[in-house]
Amino acid sequence: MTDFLQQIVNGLTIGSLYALIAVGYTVVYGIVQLINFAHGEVFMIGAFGALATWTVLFKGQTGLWVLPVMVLGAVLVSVLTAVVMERIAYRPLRGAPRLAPLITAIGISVFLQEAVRLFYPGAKSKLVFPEIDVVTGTALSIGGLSIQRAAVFTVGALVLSAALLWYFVNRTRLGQGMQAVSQDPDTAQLMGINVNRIIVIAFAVGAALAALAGVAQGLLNSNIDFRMGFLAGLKAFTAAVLGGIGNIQGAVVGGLTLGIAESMATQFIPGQFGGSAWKDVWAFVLLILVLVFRPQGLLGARVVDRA
Amino acid sequence: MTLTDTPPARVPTAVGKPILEARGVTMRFGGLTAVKDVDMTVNEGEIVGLIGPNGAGKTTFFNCLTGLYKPTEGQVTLSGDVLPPKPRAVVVAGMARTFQNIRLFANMTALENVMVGRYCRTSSMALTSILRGPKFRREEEATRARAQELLDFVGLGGSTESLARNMPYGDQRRLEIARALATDPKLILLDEPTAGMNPQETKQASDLIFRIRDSGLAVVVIEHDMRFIFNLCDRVLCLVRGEVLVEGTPGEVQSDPRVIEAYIGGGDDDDEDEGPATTKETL
Amino acid sequence: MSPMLEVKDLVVAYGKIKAVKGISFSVDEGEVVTLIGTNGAGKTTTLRTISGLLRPLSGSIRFQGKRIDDTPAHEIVTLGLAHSPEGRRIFPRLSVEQNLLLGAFARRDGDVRKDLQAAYELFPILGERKAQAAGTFSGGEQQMLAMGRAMMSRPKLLMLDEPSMGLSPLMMKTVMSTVTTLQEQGTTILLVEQNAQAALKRATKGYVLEVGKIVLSGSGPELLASDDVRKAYLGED
Amino acid sequence: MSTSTTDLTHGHDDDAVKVPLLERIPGRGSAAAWPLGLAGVLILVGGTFLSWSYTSDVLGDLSVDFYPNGVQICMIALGVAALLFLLAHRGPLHRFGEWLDTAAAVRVLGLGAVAYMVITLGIIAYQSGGLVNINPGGWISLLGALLLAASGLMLVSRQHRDPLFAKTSSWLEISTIVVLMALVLFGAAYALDIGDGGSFLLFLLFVSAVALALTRAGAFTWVGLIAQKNRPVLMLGAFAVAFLFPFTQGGSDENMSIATQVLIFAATALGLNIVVGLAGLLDLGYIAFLGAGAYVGAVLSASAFATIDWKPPFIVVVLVGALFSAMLGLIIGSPTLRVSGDYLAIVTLAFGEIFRFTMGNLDGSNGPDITNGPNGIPAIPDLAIGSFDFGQPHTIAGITLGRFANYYFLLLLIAAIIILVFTRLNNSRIGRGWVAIREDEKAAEAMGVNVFGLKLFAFAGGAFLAGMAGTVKAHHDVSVTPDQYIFLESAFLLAAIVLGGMGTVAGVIVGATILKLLPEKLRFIADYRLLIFGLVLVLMMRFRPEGLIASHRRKLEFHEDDEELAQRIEAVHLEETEVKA
Amino acid sequence: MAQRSVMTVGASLLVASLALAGCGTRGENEDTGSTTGGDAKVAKIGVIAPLSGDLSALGKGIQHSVELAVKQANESKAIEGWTLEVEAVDDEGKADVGKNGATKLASDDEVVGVVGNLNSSVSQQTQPVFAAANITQISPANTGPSLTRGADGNARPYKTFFRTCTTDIAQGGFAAKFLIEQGIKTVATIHDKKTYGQGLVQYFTEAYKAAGGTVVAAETINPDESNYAPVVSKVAPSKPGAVYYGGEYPQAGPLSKQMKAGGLNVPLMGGDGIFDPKYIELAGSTSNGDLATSVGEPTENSDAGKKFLADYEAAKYAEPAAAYGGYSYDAANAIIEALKVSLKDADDAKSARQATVDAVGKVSFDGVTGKVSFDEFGDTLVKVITGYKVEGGKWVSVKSENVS
Repeated sequence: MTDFLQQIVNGLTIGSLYALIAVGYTVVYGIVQLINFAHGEVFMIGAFGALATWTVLFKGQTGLWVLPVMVLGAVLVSVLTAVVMERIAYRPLRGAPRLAPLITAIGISVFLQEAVRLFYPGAKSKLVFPEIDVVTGTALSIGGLSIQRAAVFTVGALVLSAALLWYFVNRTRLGQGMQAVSQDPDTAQLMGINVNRIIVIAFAVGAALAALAGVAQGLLNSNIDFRMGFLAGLKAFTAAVLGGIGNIQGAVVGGLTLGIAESMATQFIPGQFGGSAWKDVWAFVLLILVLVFRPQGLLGARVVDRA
Repeated sequence: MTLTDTPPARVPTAVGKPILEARGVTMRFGGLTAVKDVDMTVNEGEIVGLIGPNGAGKTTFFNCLTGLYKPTEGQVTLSGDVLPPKPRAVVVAGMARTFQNIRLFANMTALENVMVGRYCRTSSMALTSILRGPKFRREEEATRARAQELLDFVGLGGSTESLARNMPYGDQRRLEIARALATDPKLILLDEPTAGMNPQETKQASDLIFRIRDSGLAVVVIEHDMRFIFNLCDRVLCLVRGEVLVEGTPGEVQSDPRVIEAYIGGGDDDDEDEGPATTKETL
Repeated sequence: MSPMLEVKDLVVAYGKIKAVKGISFSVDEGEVVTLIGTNGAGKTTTLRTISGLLRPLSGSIRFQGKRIDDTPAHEIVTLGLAHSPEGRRIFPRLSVEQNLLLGAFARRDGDVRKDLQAAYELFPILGERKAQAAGTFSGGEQQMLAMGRAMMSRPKLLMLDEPSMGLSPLMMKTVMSTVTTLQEQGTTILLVEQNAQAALKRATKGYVLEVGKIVLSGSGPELLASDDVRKAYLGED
Repeated sequence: MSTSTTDLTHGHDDDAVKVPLLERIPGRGSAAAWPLGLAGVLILVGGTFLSWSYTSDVLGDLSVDFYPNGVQICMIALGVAALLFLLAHRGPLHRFGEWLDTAAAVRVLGLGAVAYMVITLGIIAYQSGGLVNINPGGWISLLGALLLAASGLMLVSRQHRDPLFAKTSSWLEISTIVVLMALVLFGAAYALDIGDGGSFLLFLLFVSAVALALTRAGAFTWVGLIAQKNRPVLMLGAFAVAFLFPFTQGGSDENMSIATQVLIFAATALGLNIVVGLAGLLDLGYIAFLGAGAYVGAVLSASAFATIDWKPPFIVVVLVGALFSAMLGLIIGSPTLRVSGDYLAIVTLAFGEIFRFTMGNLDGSNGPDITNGPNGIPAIPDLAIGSFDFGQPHTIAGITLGRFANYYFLLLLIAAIIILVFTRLNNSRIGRGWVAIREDEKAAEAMGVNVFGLKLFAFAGGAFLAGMAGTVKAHHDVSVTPDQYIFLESAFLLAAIVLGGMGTVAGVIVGATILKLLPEKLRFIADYRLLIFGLVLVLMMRFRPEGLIASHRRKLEFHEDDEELAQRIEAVHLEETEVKA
Repeated sequence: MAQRSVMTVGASLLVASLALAGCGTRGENEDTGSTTGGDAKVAKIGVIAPLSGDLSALGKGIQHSVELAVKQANESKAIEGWTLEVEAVDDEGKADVGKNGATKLASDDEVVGVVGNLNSSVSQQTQPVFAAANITQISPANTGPSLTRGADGNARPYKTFFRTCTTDIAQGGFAAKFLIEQGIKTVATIHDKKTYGQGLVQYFTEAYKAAGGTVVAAETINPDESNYAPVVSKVAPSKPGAVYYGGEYPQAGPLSKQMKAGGLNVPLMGGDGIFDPKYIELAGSTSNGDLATSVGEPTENSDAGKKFLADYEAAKYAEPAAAYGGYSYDAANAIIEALKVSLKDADDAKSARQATVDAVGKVSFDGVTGKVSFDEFGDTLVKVITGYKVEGGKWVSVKSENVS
């Protein structure tokens, strides 16, 4: 039972990371029907942004007060990357065949990884992420369960962002505009909504959450590297599809589901095909099964096919 | 079946046995009933018109016929066989269609477009295509010849190698018909064949439809242009709010007050209330 | 006085296919002008071009003297030109109130609440169900919402595209009488309708479109009495 | 030059943007332009006979007077090409000039020459420590290049006829093809022989300047047309060139090793092109099918590490590998082909990862022992078909052909099979079905095209061909390990198609060659290779999404709104049909 | 007419210049930079390692160490009448690129021996290329036993392949004994599913069980990830006395940290792949007590080792010698030793290749990492393994032992 609960905790932690990244996929997809393959790289860049902020401003400091500034740095860098990417690479391709933006996304993804590897000092190998008081250090032990402090941060970050996002989307003018654009971009324009601006905002919101995830991963794993975006991005996309792409709640549910499924697969699939060696395989099998049997995802509504 | 260039005839040919029979077709989306209990019969050598104001459920009904939707209730039979709810199977069974908004393969030539129509009546598969045996050559030759014949039939014999997207609007409409004819249908469904055409082109279109009918096919036409449809059809169904309002000869339908009401519209001052207000049509 | 909306030699094309082939018409302040015609005549294309969703190939559009054929759609709304599109196009997963507030998206003033109340007065059914998701509404209710939403931008000119499409006669009456109400309240209206009679009855001016061209124009009653209109719609020879 | 004001009516799609800029050039259309160009050529060529560099170890050796080396000879060739175009513009060759936009060609050549000289001098200055090390010859040639460029900018295109409608005798056409083929062979052999990256880069610049000049002049329109007309000659020529290539290597395996890898890569990319280019399905896990074939080849080989005891003859292995791959294609395809484009891309990506993880896991501890896990299956013996051992060098016509040359011929055969399958399927009922699906899936379905079946066939067929190539790859590579089948490899395959041109054979071969050859030759940018790769993908999608050598149809698909292009392509098509008839 | 005359002038100028070109003289290979005089023959030692990409730090260390050895040999005129040169080729850590590089080296007639590769999976493909050309290949880093011993462990597949590092068998065996001696009888193993890591764990497990220990859990991680919490949670309940990790420091460091954060407070032990200062940096302060094995005496302990490090420092290479510097230096010197024999009577480098292979098999000298000599499989005879422990943020050697 402890094993089970422990793996739930682990799953929720990883799942929260996936969920934070998945929101970015889902928000952008919801509005422009574009799979921003390079979103995993935005997440990676967020982590490096946080590290750079720390290195430049606070090297050697471990106080908790440093963390918000690091997060801010991460968010700035990520948002800037995402917005520039949208402006330069994606916007000119609107209306082009689907293949074009997808290949562009792969190109951006490779480019960003390499740019960080080549131009961030020391990024050719893993970099140590700073330890911050309170959120890193010895795990908390609650009833036989060991809970990493950074895990609390991660889950907390997800809860907080989900709440803020909910407020933003449902209670603010821009959020309403965003919903309108995702449901019917043409009509949204007739309401006086600047669709281009909304798209930029969608990219920015996704990037901000990805940056937060980047910081969380840095704290959790105590290191970051330029390749961390690929697998995380792929998993987060899986999570977004699991939950129903285009649906923000879906991204959260999908992320948590995937995280828990993975840690459960590590512990509870018996025999040769279990264990951590196969957990990624099971995660992807899950993706394929969902796409085949419930393409709209767990929370998505079936889109009526207009002939 | 061959299509020949017989001169257009206004007189309906002898009506044969029923080809298409729709019985009690009902289509609901969620709580909304788009099509309610529609019956329609089309006989050999007949041109049937389907009219109705925007949003009357014509397109939904059409989609039920062509296998895009599976009707919630009722069934459609073609020559006695129940149509499977798969567009491709419907074509194979012998019913071809055109589209309201032209859906040609824009970057293919006219000839290639029509050759695609032959797809379901030809059979060379991978190995034959790679090895290029005599069977492949024969079939390819026949496909090409048939496609050319159909282009000639619709009057596009001179534009064989033009890209579909470069053709004038009227030609695109005719090309779409040629492509549909290439599937060797018993019945052809034309979805607003004259939308966006000028009167001269419209005239040419009705001539073409007569010639198709004269070659032995049954034709169903959805249209808004009343002059066109009343000139063309042997029988007209008027669909309003998902139900058949009137069915009869053009003359009967044209003079039916309910049709006038539905089209020119009973103004709000007319207190005449008809039709259940529960049937609604949404997007 | 120059007309409120002036369309001159407008040509609009989808790729090679011209949907609107050089039409000119004008709408004066306080008028109800209607465009009628069959499917594919180019009515909807015209409205979409005026509101900036499509770009014309040539020709000009002036609204209150200012050329707007190059202005982006979201800015045109702020000039006081609202467009209630064909097929209602309400935001189905948003509530009624959210839909209405989106109508006022471009406005910066604080009177939005007041207009919201006005919309609920105009369409009481909306007020009764303001928290309901709009997608669950019936066609007629959706149409009311669409019109209410368009009015939320406080337009000087309201363009209505097929407001009676697919509605029951009862609903149709309600909708059409709303048009009259709006006109009485001082909104200029450009109405596209297939229900020619209902439209022409209210119109101060009407244009009949056929295959992208204006073939007939005149005052509402004139057109209503015209044999040509009857012919156009019922093919009577 | 009375027509100078109306000369730009000839519609290249992007001319419209460039016209105003060009017309603002001072002295445009002046009579001095032409003699200026001639002078430029003379100075340029003259400069090449003088020493360019003080030190002798930069870019080969540029320090000797009256003895141009490779880098300088390219410059001479560039000058001669410019001279020919100038003479065609006005002078003895004007008969050809009537068909060509000679001014544009001179412009491109002039600007190319300037770029060439600037880069060359830059390299000399950089590598030998300062501008002082540039000898007068270099400056003279640069001056010549500048004059030539100025002349090109000042020259105004004359009204010329569309080369599309040039009627030429067949001996001219065939000899053009032969000469072109010979140039390709010679150029490839020469390029591969260039040792240092700088010279290679300059050679590339030279080739692209000439190619661009010919394109601009409109000569390639004509070449394309005669290629259509003399298709058999062209195919024969291409294969002759490919076949002769090993004989130019003087028995050395150095370049043959690269060449075989280019072939494996190109063959696989051609298989993928059936899926992506013809059927329009995006497959991001295609490398897995190559891997499946390779693993079958390895497991059924005589390697001591092979886990299965059945050792059938190689031809059987090829079939088993191909069928196994195709079966995987069916398994992954049949449930997922119903999902829409983007989703399919992700599913295939996931499948590729599943394949890699699985191959790494089937090692006896995390699954049945089939693949040896991460260690892979090494020590796969060389192929021997009959008495022909692929591991041993053979001597043909006095030229020794090494191990890689042997595999090269085998791979050439496989590539030929794949090309045959590709082109024949493309021009058949099935190919038409694929185009229809790409154009409008719903309409295709409504016209009776078996959409799902055709997609599945493309998927499985592509996998079949990749599996076939994979079995050879296993023997060629000697070992098979999971880390060769990562996502990036799939991305590279896709990039080969995207760069080269979707839906064409030549395009994919060009793309594959670029992607495999450039990194080998430009090792000094090795660390920046992926960075550049990413950037190129983005730029290509932005500016030329249809690729370098695109099929007409693909070009149109990526330029839905370009009516002029559509007209032009129709004209080309009509001319081609007429020529063929 | 004016055009015509310009043409004539141009043509005559062209002809004239071509004529002049014929008279030009281009010197035959002016060896201006050579210090050893014009008549020295050249033999090359190749380096094939990842010089770009994420493994380039290790690859560059290999390259520079070989360069150092060659420079010293040239300075001391180790081989009379011959100049040695280094030809470095990048394999990017990829098999197919490595094969191209190997072919390139093999086609160069002056290359007699090669140091490399870093990755076993690349060596698998370069071995046959060098074997076919009779070029000696000495790997400073390939620890997979099958490279020298074949599938069955007793048949040498390629006579030209040697290595200066020991195999996984030796390290795994030493580690097993080491842990038992410390009184740790239960262990969990984790590896990264790569050739090196899996091999290490496999041979460790065999030796550990033979020595009476119990492996209570065997897990793997995905090296592309950096969150190992699920694995740690799965391993923790089995209460192992230590975790034996097969893999490299980029994963091992975070794993150690996450283990301890996750309540699994036991030492992590690994092979030479984790014996790197960066490991301690990544594992943080909780890494005290973690263990590693590495091959040879601690470099800084032996005089040769100290000298090597000092020389390397003095040569001011851009990158540090890194983990495999010492082995590479020894490998290069092994080739140089062999060349002393094989080049003595050779006319050109190519003809000395076979003799070099034979001679390498017989070399014996004191190198940086201990005595350098090879057994009949091409494995190094000296199998000194040293155990290290993290103490106060540093690797400290605990004991060395010859395990052969």
